[in-house]
Amino acid sequence: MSYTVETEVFQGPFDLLLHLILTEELELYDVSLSSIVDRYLVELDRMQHTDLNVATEFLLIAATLVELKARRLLPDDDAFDLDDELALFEERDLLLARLVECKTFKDAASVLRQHSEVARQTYPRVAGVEEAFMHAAPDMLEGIDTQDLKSAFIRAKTPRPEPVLDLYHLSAVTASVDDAVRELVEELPGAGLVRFRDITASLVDRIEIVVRFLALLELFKQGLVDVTQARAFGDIELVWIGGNPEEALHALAIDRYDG
Amino acid sequence: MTQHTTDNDNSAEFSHDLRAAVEAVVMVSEHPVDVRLLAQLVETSVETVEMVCAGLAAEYAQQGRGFQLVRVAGGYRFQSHPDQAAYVERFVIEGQSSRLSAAALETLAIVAYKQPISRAQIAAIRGVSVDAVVRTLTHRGYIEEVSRDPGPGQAVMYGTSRLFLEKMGLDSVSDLPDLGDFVPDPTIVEALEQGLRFDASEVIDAQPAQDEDAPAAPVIDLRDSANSPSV
Amino acid sequence: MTQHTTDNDNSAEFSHDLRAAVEAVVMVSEHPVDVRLLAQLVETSVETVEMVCAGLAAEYAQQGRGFQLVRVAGGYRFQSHPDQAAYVERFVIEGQSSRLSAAALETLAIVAYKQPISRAQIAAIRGVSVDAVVRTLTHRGYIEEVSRDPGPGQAVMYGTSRLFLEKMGLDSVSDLPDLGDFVPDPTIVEALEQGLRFDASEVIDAQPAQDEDAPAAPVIDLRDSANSPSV
Repeated sequence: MSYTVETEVFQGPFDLLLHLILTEELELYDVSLSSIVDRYLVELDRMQHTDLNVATEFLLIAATLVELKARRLLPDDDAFDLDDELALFEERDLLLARLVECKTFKDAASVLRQHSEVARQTYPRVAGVEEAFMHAAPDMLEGIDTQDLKSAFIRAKTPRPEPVLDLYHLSAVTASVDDAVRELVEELPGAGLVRFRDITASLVDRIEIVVRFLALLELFKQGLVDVTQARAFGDIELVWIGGNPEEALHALAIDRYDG
Repeated sequence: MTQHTTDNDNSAEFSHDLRAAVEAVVMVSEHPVDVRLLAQLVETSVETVEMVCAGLAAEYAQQGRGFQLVRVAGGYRFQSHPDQAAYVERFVIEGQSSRLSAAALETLAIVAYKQPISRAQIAAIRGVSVDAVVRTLTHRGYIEEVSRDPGPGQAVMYGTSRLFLEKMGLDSVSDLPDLGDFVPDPTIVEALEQGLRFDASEVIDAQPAQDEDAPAAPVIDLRDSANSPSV
Repeated sequence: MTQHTTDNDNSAEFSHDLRAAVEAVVMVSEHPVDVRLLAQLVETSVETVEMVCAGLAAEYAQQGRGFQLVRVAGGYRFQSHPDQAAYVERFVIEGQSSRLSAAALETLAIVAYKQPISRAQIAAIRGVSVDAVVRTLTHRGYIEEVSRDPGPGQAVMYGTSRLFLEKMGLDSVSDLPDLGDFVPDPTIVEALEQGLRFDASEVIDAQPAQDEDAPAAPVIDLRDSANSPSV
């Protein structure tokens, strides 16, 4: 139950991290990643009886933190992989961006709190129209019969399941740009001039087409395909100019992040 | 009231009549009376209604009345004066809602500023599953389903309700301060940045190298744009 | 806050405070407030309350307000001034919706089939707060307070009114169409199980369930009791 976690001190991984960085470590330049990581892990350990969803979120952040910490502890190494290094930077920046966003809404919530506290001091008048005037009121039951009542009752009693599909777990949208790039790298070399229409003909969902388009843009940006469109809304034509697909794939190093 | 007037200039008596009509209508309404409806009923312009209501509100305040005339959710309503809360509290038992938790308020803030928004999007900002909080807020009528995401999955999109405005004493969501006002100031961002820094020197050194050596970085832009906070 | 009453004996400050307290309580009350209750709430004698109310009523009249403070059925209430009746009537005719919303119809149906039933129980079935809808139905005279729950809190129990029966052309509520053959079909049962899983997390946020829901559809009642609202 995620609720139990929320009633404990922290309402999420960002909340915890914000707390550790901002409230616990007030000295700006003394902030130690090391101690933040340690304390984060302690907190994580403390919340052992939480549901998997929540724990996963916390773990994801913990993993990133540990990686950052490990990187700091390791001596400078000539053999380090630049791509990994950059990926780590990205993770960190993303984490930072999300912390900033989290903080933003935390502060925005304080305004709502003020509003609601003020509003709680007042009570609206709800008495309504005096009986004397009710004769003039339109008959709201006009045209409603007992069968309508019965079906309204059944409707009210029929549970409305909330949609189970939660897009949160469906990071396929971001992840599959990667897949789409790979697919294109397999399909395009040697295929000559192809139309975008053709390489998306078999796709059902619009989102798949969008993802393919994003992948195409990516390849274009990398100089691996040449793209032309003769006129607005006309066919997009593409041709592979990237040479050896193996090398191209290697150079692409698409990132995956499912947060 | 006996005095009626046919004066068409803004004589005191003319507005006096209007005032009484506005008072009567607002008094018998269960909900805030929409200003346009109010104007229509008392046969005047929205501007005049606004003016009359502002005048009445000021009068009540000046006379130290135990009630107020306030503008909420696009309309006017009578409500008890906050100074009398202690007396009213003893009296009103039902309809008193319990305080919202911090989690609920933060979620409410996200919905208020980002509506329409899906649960998944709220969860992405909060970093935790928000199903329970969203259900509580829906249950209490603060947020409601406003649309469906046309994309795959047709996620339910939430927005704040009229009741939310009434409970917050807001006229409209746009009365909330600009979200930009809450973006943490540079010292805080710096503190956060500092907290996550893994090697200060490396940060600086690595930057230029990145451009010539590794064209890989820009690839990540795609992902960033999907995830970056649009504050 | 400078205006003082013309009452001579009581200290002006004291009665000023009382006036505002009385105004506030009467303003938010749905029904006339019994003088004894009013006296108790504002911590004074019945005589003083009567005096304060008479003073307020005179003030409103003298200021030409669109409302009055009147004594009705042993209590005080605000109501619109007769001179403004035309506007109020217009508001009743034009200012309110003339058709029952889907939410209101469902609520009415629940009251009809499950009476006597409390607001909390209706909310449990509908999954959202029903205060406003119940108020509307009460005002229209379709449902009414029929008893009080003997349990703690003494919740108001609602039932349908005589007017409702007349409008529906029924002799008694037992003439409503039978629900006996109402069995949820398999997909609903499946959805229900889903719902139960969802509800598990909500129990925390719920108040102790009232479990006297009718046994008509036992499967569904499980959900109801888990869902008890915090209105």
